[in-house]
Amino acid sequence: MSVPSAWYLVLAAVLFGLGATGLLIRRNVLVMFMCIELMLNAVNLTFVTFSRDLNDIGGQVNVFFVLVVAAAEVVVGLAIIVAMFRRRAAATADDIHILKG
Amino acid sequence: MNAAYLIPALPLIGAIVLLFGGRRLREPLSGWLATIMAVGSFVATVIVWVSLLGKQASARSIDKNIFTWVPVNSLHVNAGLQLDPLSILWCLFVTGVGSLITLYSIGYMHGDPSFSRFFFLLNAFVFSMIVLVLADNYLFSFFGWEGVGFCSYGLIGFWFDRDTAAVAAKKAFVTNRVGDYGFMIALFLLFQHFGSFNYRDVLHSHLSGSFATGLALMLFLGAVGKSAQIPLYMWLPDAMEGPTPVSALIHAATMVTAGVYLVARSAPIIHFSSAAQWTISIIGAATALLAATIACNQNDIKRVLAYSTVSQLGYMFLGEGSGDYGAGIYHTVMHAFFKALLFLSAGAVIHALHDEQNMKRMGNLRRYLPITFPAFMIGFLALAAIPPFDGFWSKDAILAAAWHKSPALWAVGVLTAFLTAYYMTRQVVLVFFGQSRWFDHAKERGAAGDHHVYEAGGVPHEAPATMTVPLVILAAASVLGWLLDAPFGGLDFINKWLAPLFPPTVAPAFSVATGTKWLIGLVSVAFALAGLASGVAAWRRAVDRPRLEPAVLEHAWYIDEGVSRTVAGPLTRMANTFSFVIDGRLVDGLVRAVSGSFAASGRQLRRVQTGYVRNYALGISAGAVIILFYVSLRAGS
Amino acid sequence: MGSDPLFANGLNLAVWLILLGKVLVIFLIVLLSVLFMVMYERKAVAYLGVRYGPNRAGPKGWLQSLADGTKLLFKEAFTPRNADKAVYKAAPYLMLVPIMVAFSIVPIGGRITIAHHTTELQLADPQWGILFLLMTSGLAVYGVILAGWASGSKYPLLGSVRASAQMVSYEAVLGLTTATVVLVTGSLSTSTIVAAQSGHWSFVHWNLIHTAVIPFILFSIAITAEMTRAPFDLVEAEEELSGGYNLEYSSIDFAWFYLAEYAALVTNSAIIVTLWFGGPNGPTIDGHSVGPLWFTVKVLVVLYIFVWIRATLPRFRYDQLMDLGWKRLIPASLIMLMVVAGFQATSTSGGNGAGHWLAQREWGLAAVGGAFVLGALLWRAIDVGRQASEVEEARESRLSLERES
Amino acid sequence: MLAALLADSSGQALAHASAWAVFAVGAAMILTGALGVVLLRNPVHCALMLVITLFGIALEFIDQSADFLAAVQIIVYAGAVVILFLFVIMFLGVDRKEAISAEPTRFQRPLAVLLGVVALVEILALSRIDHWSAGTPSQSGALSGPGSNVQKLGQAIYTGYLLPFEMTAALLVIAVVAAVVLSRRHQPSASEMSELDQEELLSARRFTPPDQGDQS
Repeated sequence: MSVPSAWYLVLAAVLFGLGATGLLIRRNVLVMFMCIELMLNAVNLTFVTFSRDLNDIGGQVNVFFVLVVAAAEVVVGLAIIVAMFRRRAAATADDIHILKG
Repeated sequence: MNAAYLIPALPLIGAIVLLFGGRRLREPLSGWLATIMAVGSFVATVIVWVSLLGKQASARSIDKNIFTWVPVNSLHVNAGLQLDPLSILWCLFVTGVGSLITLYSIGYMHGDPSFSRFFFLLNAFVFSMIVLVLADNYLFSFFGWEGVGFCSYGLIGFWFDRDTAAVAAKKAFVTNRVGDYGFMIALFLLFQHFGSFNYRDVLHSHLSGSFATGLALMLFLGAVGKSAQIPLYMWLPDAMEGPTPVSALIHAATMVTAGVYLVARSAPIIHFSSAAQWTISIIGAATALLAATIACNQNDIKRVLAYSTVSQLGYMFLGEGSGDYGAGIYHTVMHAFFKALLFLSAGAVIHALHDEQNMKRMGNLRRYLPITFPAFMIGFLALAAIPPFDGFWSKDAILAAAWHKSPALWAVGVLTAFLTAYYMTRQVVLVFFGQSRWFDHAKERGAAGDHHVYEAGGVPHEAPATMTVPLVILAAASVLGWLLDAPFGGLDFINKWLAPLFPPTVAPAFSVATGTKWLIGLVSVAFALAGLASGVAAWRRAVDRPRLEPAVLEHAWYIDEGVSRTVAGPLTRMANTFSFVIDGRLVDGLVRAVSGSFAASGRQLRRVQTGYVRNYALGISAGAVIILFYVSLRAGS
Repeated sequence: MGSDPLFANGLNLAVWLILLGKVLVIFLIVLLSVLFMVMYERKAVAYLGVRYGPNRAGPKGWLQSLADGTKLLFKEAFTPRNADKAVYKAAPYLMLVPIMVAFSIVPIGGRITIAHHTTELQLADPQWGILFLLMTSGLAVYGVILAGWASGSKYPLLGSVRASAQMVSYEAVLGLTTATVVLVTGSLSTSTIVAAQSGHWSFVHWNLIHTAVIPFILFSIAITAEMTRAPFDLVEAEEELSGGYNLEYSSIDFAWFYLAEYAALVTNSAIIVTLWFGGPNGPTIDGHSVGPLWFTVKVLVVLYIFVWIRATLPRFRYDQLMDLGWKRLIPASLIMLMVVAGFQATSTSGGNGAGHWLAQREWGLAAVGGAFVLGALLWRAIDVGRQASEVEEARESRLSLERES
Repeated sequence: MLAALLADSSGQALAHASAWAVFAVGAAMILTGALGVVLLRNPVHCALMLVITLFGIALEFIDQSADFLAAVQIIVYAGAVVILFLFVIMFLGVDRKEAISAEPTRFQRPLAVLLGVVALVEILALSRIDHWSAGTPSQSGALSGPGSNVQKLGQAIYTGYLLPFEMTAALLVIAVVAAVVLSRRHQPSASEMSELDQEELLSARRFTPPDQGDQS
């Protein structure tokens, strides 16, 4: 009837890999954030897939919580970026390397 | 018999109240509180003593357990009291003399800003001493022992803003520590051998000779420290930096007798070892002679008394080492009376002269101090062993025992008796007779201090009643105290009283022929009178007699300096070696090597910390990849 | 997929074809209703302003909008040089699509049978239908924000930020008031919501009554702001703020925005009808259920009210708009959500059970709602009076100052 | 073929095909979007590509009968999170293109790609080893069975997961407060002003016509 869960899992893995790679490659803080969202979504997809596979609502509940946490994270993250911008007009993560040892 | 609990409890309560509420109680009140507590403790002791008197001689030992202090596996150490003739006897004069001195202090410490602290320490001291004496085991006794040490430290350094006082306190403390190590090692030995500290268990077993020797010597080392015997006597003269009542209380009557008590208490151990007995008596005799020679040339009124204390303590150990514990204890009690009297009188003199302690700046005080002078005279006669005052009788008993042990020891004792009479005469003559020298010196010293009193035409004044009343009481005791153990008429109360503790198995009875006794007595009286006469002859007219005051004696045979040089010097060098070579090069080098390696590796690793978030993320994901790899390896197998 | 009997036998090609047909029908309905609506509004506004309105093209001018559309179509499609081409072109569609799609959850009423397949007059009836509404209203922001940004010009950008901020602000109110409906009917599905409002004396069972009117008012305000219609149309307040996010658009691209605006009006009216006015429910005529008729009538009434509001009320200032959204509407809708939830929890089911009359939902909510409205009126009255007196005092003090100097 | 499909009354084949079709479309959207996010240089384009991915995810959710989550996914992610991203991008004016060529650390990019690939391979290998899923079924309520997905999800959240649910509520409030605090400009309160400032302010107020001064 429906697509085997392996396909979803592979898809999610690829998405996760892309997100991780993007996080490491991109310099724009906002885009890095987006890449994190990609990774979160990949995890969400696996949650839903396992939820179906194991016939367990818990997986979907977890996705719900991930959504909430992601929203909170974005709100705070973006506020930090805005606050950062007040000090220096730069959006790349590399511009804030003054914390190095 | 529940009054027994009150003996330590009252001074403890007093100490606690004074510790926390002392500031609020202020001047006279805290002194009176301490006095009341001490007197209450004395009364309780008397009650216990009377009740003990009413019992059979063999039943005069009661145990009171307060609580189990150290309940460890098979070891149970109680905080318990043992009320037996020895401990009650000690308690009697500790609390009795202690009460008098506390009372005296109210007058003496008048106006001191730390008035309450002084009385806190006094009460705490009395409490510690009572614990030391009444404890039913060595460990609890050691607790009191250390408490006494602590209070002594606090009292000697009571005026800690004076350099000399602080140094003296430190010296006393450190010297006492050396002795305490002996005590502690003795404790370890006891625990290892008996598994118990209780007097009941320890004192009634048979010991092999060498173990007994070791144990006894270690205990004696503790006693040497506390009772200022050779080689640990140096702290006692310095301890005169404390207020005079402290000198009287601690360094004459009570604390220094703790060693005497410990040796007497441990008599059943010591009697297994004749080597230990010989050691004790020889050290006692040597200390007595040495201290007496030093005392001959001291100018500080209190230092003379301090050295005489050391000397008299030597007598006590001579008596105990010779096997006549009764004589030693008899002398301890008598000494408590007359030495406290002497110190308190000296305190009154110092008080009258506004803290002048140099005898060469005194003189002719008999006219101004109508109570102190006769009191001091009584103390002097007692110490100089002129019959019929206290000192003669007890010293005679000791000399008899020493004769029995060895005529050489007796000879030392007699020589010491001569010297004692000599230096005490010198002191009395310098202080109370001759010209008034205090006036000139007060002018010499100028406006510093409160010597303007003399310039205004004032004269030395007698102390207040709180100070003179104890003097009178102690003077009476010094005159009549010898009746406690007089060798005739069946008055030998102390001997009988202590008989259950020193059965013939422990202290074999010996008898000196009556004729010999008479001879010994006459010889010692002759020597004492000779000393007295020579003292008068030498010091009646002159104040300074350089030939009689060689520097070597004034500097106490240079022993202090010698010790400093030989012990402290090498020790300092060793410490320096440790500090600069071992610690500085080796230990610090190791530490620096470790820290340097971290710093170096940190300098290298710091490059990893680029500050670029993405670099860190790279590291994190690399870690994740490695972990995943490991997990898949494990899952695959 | 819901209760549509179409899927009773699973999916096959015929079903697919029917679905395709329904999609087309909905599309057409929306497009045609826009054509109608543009004229409806122009004429209504004109009559309200005692004018004639368009009256040339076609009979009584009813083809005017078609003519306008045709004219727009043939204008030059202008693209600014700084524009982000792809996004610039895509933005109008991003605006239009969500609104069109939103209509698919609206139940028009009744069911028809085509080739042995019976189906509801509703394109899709998912269990979470109402969420679809929130979804599409959330997505509509994209069109606005991207149109402004992609134009590569400052004024559209400012306009788009202004508009999107407004839309995002009012979405919360929309969600909260929708939640009261969901609370009362116990379902997210639009068809269930409609079914729950049916019964004898139909309008008593409308959610309008069940939720004590106030959530409806809040919802209407919110959705008006969401559509950036008057009196919240400062997104493209030409008179004051020099155009909106679609300033640089022309020709067909602009037409799509125009289309989207009116499509939104129609769709949202339909949704209001569905949520609050019982959808196609209504008296039967001659024993036949005539859902689509009642539905159309109700939608027309709601549309007229929108036009009426536009013709009557003055435009809000931006800070007033934000104040209203964040400080008034969101707290009010939260309170109403709790009130309704409280009544839902305490009242006996359906409102016709025993117990205290206040515990019956209708009466209780009516009392609460009435008190709420009265309180708001009183508050406003006090406010107005205070402001008036302040102005008076200020003038007096100024006068006295002048007199002194 | 058409006829065959029309004749298939049970519709199994078509349902199967449509499920696959939805999956394929979703997967294509996801991958396109993800690649777009990673590779496109304009942040706004990245955000739009992220939206495409999110829609793809929502499609996959629907394909697996997680209807509610699909809706929430769109509402929360597409409707709020990405809008927020766009907002910030536009507010801050950071929509210029990123200079990808400038890289401060040398091995960052190849290493990143390598790590991504290796991680992907490992995840797949690991999944393969455990035959894609391992675990005990139905810990917190069955997914199948009567009742809608929304109902079951609500049941689970408000019973077994009540505490985490409330904690997320608290988390959201904290996040909102944090965001407000972080992004607020500091405005000196009266107590922080110097007397001169206050004087200035007062005099400024005095000369403002009162009926135009306070209108908010």
